[in-house]
Amino acid sequence: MGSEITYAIAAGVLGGGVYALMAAGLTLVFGVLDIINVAQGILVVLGAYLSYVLYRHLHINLFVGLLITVPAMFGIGVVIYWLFIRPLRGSERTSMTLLACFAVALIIEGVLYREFGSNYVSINAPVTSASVHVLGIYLPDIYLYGFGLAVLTIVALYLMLYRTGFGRSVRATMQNQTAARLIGIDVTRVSALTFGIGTGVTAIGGMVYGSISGGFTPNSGYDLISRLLAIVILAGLGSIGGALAAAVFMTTAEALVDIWQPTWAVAVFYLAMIIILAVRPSGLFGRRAVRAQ
Amino acid sequence: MTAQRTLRAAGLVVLLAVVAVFPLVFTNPTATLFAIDTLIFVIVASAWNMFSGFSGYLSLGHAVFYGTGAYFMAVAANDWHMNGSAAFELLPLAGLVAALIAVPVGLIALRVRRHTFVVITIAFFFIAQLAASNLSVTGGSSGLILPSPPFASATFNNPFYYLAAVLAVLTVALAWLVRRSRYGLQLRAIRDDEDRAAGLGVRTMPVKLSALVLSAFITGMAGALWVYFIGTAYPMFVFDPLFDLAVVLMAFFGGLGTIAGPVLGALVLEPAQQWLTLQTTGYESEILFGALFLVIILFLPRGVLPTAAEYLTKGRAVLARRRERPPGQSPSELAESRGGSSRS
Amino acid sequence: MASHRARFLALGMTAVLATGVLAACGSSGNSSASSKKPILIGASLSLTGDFSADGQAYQRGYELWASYVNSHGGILGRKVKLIIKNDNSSPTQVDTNYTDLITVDHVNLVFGPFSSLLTAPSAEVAHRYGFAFVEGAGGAPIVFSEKLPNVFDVSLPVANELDPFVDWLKSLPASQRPKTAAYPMANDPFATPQVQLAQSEMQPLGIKTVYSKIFPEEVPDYLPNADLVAHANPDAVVLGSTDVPTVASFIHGFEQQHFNPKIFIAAAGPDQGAAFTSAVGVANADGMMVPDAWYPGYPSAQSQAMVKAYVAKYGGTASDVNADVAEAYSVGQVTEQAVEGTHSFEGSKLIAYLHSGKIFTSVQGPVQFNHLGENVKAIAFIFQWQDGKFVQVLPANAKGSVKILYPKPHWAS
Amino acid sequence: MTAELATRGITKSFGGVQALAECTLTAPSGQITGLIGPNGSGKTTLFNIITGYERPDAGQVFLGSQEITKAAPRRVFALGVGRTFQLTRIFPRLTVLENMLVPSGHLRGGPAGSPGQRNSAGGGRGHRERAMELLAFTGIDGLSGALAGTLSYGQRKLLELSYVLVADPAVVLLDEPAGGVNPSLVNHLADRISELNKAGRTFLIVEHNMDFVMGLCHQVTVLDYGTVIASGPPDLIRNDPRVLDAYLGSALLDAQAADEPAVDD
Repeated sequence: MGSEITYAIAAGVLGGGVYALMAAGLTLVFGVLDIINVAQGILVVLGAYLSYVLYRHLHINLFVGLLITVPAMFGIGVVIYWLFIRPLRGSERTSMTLLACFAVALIIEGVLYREFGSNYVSINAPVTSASVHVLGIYLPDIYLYGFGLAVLTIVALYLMLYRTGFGRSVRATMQNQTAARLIGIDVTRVSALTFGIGTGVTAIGGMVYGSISGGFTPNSGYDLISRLLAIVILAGLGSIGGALAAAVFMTTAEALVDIWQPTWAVAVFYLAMIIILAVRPSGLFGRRAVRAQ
Repeated sequence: MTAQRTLRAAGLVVLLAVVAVFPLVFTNPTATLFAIDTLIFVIVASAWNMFSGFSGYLSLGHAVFYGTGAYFMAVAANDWHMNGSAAFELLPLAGLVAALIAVPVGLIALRVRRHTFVVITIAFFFIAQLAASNLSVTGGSSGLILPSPPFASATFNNPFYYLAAVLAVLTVALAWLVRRSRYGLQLRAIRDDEDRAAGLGVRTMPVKLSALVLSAFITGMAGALWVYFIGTAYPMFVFDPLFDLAVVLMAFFGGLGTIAGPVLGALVLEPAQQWLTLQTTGYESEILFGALFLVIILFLPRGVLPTAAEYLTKGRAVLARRRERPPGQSPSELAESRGGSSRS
Repeated sequence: MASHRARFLALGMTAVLATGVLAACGSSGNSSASSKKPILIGASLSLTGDFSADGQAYQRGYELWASYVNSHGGILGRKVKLIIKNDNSSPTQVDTNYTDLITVDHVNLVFGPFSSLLTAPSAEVAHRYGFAFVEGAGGAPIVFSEKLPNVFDVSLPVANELDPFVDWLKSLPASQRPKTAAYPMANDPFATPQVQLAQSEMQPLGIKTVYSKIFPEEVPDYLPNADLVAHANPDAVVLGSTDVPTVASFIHGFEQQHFNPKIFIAAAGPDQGAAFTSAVGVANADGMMVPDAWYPGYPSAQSQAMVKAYVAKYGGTASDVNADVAEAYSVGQVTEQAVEGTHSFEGSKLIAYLHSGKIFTSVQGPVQFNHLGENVKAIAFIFQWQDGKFVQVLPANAKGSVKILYPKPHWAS
Repeated sequence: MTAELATRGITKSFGGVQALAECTLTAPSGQITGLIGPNGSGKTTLFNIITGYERPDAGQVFLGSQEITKAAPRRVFALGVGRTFQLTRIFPRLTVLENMLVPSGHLRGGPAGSPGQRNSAGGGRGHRERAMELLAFTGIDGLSGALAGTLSYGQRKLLELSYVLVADPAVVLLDEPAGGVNPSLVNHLADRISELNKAGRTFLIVEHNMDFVMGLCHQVTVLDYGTVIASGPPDLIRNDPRVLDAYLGSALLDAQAADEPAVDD
């Protein structure tokens, strides 16, 4: 049993890294723009398809391919924001952006169906089968890469947010859009770029997702989105590092329950979130969401 | 004003009459089937709106209540051997079970707001779906088959139709009563500024929770009616995440927080989507659906009815301002008036 | 998950389509100037949504059958015309579609949809209007639990799919049998029953169960589950999978854990031809087994002709032909024989005839229905990947079977 | 009807920033007390603490002899302390009249026997009449059917004042009632406040408009860095060197400094 637990913890921690990577863009967009991007699931799948095309058809290394997919997805993100999110204002903005993102997800899904059909496709690169032997257990390479990329992405986002002028604009926008506008920040531009960056880093998550999943279809985004949302909400408003901790916590809890009762393991994932939020409504690492006035 | 009211009353009577004679005129079962599905969505969209539209708490987990009602119906009809009109007597009970589920859900979820609330309702949804596919009482992933109602095939749909119609009328009437009551006012005040409402003496938690429970009760009944009509209960169909998005979209299309909005949304969108699925065969439909969503969201952001009503009220307000004595100020004010910014 | 996905749209689109449909209606009136009106056959299939991959394969099967029949004089001298409606994998829509087909399009016959989940509600509608309901994809126990008299499933009942595999284990000398087995199962009405049945029959053979758990469907990866199975280190793995990704995930997980079972049989996935080998690699496919009632190399003249027609019409190679196509094709064949046998389209006559115990032929082999409408003559086969080819290995004495590869070779990488 | 509002030693800090330090002040019964101070001196935070929207780290709040330190906003309101917000918090998607019907007009535990106090649980005719009376009093009854969100800034201030009065509070806290409002409306507002005060209500008013404060208030208290630095009649305060220091130091003498940031911390 002891060894099973070791395996579960290893799988949970590494899996958490992969989820955090997929959720990084969602967290950024959520924190800065106050948008629930329900298209995140399909964006991950889109990233996976892009990596699939580059790897299987153009024979470009998965990691090298990111040099193409990340900028491409960045562009897609900026366009999505500019065309469909930017015009939405007013009191129902929360719900409107949610529906707009859903509509965008439908369109992307439809386009993917058109291009790739409804059959499963798989990346199946050698990296998906390899593993390293550490302290008596095998750790799969692809998850290690995923975890590493998650940490790198998070560090990069932190550096961007806290060490650059652009980051200062983003943080100002995050705290108070009106005030940011007053001090001369082009909030729309900052928002579009943030959405673009969020979508761009999702390409990395997509590559890893495409590699660990045995196969995916345009429909696969639906299985991802609720988990990604749960992670982001549990972490708390816009806490990118918190998303990693929240993801690791949830996937580890899930993997541990998996030893005993796999069917209910998924429920643990959501139950943990509900219980924690009932006690701590702002999430594990969130600032207080409600400010006086 | 009275002419308008008479007109409105006349319209209502005509509408009710149309609802009443519909199956007699359109005897084809496909027509009544469309009508039943549509009425079920009228019920659910109105019930959803009664909570989410009024209070501003966007629930994406109403399928929990729909599914709870449906599974209660499936289990009870089988275990208690109730069929035909006797099975219809189970509907209020199904609603009650759904309402009971809504109490703990609400007590937990209503402690948080906005996005967090949305995601918590999604989480509840997945737990419910998982429970349905794992528990033995729900038949697990194999689902349950309900006894087939002993109605003649030519008029098979009619009992379902009339029941759905009655429920729909009652739900809309209830929504109307709630909206014009002080209780409804408090719900809408919560939507605009919950803390301020609390600061003005509104007991926010009981108000929100009771609205959720009421909404769940109706949604549960609708789910029970639907599952009896369909005849089978599978976890993935009964707890369908896109059901929630469908309902939200209907309410939005017609106008969130209004009475007629969700009704209009259901009346237009449910038949349109069913009919369209019949006509299209490819994925182009998905792209078109998404594009049309966006068109609605971008160009009718407040829904069909409020957009129209907004112009009316604005016109009236302008008139009123001109007519009435200005409250001791010149027409030009220092600060501009900007509507609709709700802070949190 | 995606049943309502393609919901809602605005009036503009409705109007555009309405115009198109009206135009179509206007032109369809004068279509059949030939001597007799065509036979209308209606079916609802999931062309979009969760079941769309299978739904589309079914559509091809139905269409292949129809064009075969029409090029051979039709049924009772009348041409066949298919009306296929999309149900978007939704039970509400499937109800609407069959009602619409029967009461508006006035079809003469109906064929089943894809998936047991949709078969149960639609069989009910067909029953309401007295139609015989021949289907190929409603093999889950729940479809028959309602005991509707009009349901006939031409395919193999799913619970028995692993029978030849269990029989083969029985035939092995005790020393050669696997000592231990693991049974990971997806929570699914098709996958779970057959694996559970196999488990209950394998345990008395002295094969110790070291892992038997149901895991949820539709989770993005199965790493923890694969790790746990690998950790239990069984000789045989009987995986209750529903699709390629599940199997591929387990294979990747096993590879990562350097775990090599002697037997690895999966309920579904390895039967998906190129989709499977592309997901796991041709070398890793070696030795993987899967039960099925049909495969493109099935040695019957009818079947070979169908495969040829498929490749001619849709392109690709024989190995691209999905078993769904054969199931759908068989539905057409059995219905055709029943209509020819009764000289009638009347539901009650067809139902009586189908229940009469007569043996029908199909591309999947013989078909005979019991009182529940299950095909008792259906033969289960076990197939295996050997050197990049998908071959029939069990039952060992069946026509076309080659020698089973046992134990399974190690993973390639 | 009237009551004295007092704080004693209120201390509050936000993430290391001291907003209030040992803040002790009194709004004497039946008087209008002005609360002034440079931006960020803690005025709004003090209001939030008095009305229960925030909790103090230390100190007490008294309404008459009753301690209301950690009472929830709803309770504070029910006890007879009404307030408005610096950026008005009306309900934008309700009509003006509907806004008036949101507050419960029922005072529990408040001073008894106040005129105009009536039971309004059902939002019935009586409640509605009283609402219209109050709207007429503040002068926006002509807008009763308009959506509150369409009102001008000044009209919103009047609306907020109106619905606070629904509950007939003994003490009214106004957060910058004149900020961003045009001069003629400011006078109108001052008249109304005066009238209400004459009927016996206690007022505590945060305001930057010095003419408004000096003209209206009986007492003025000055806050700087979260502490009371001066208190007394307007004439005295006007010439207090400490007050001048505080204001000059912050370079914010402009009495019309309307766009103070939303968050006081």
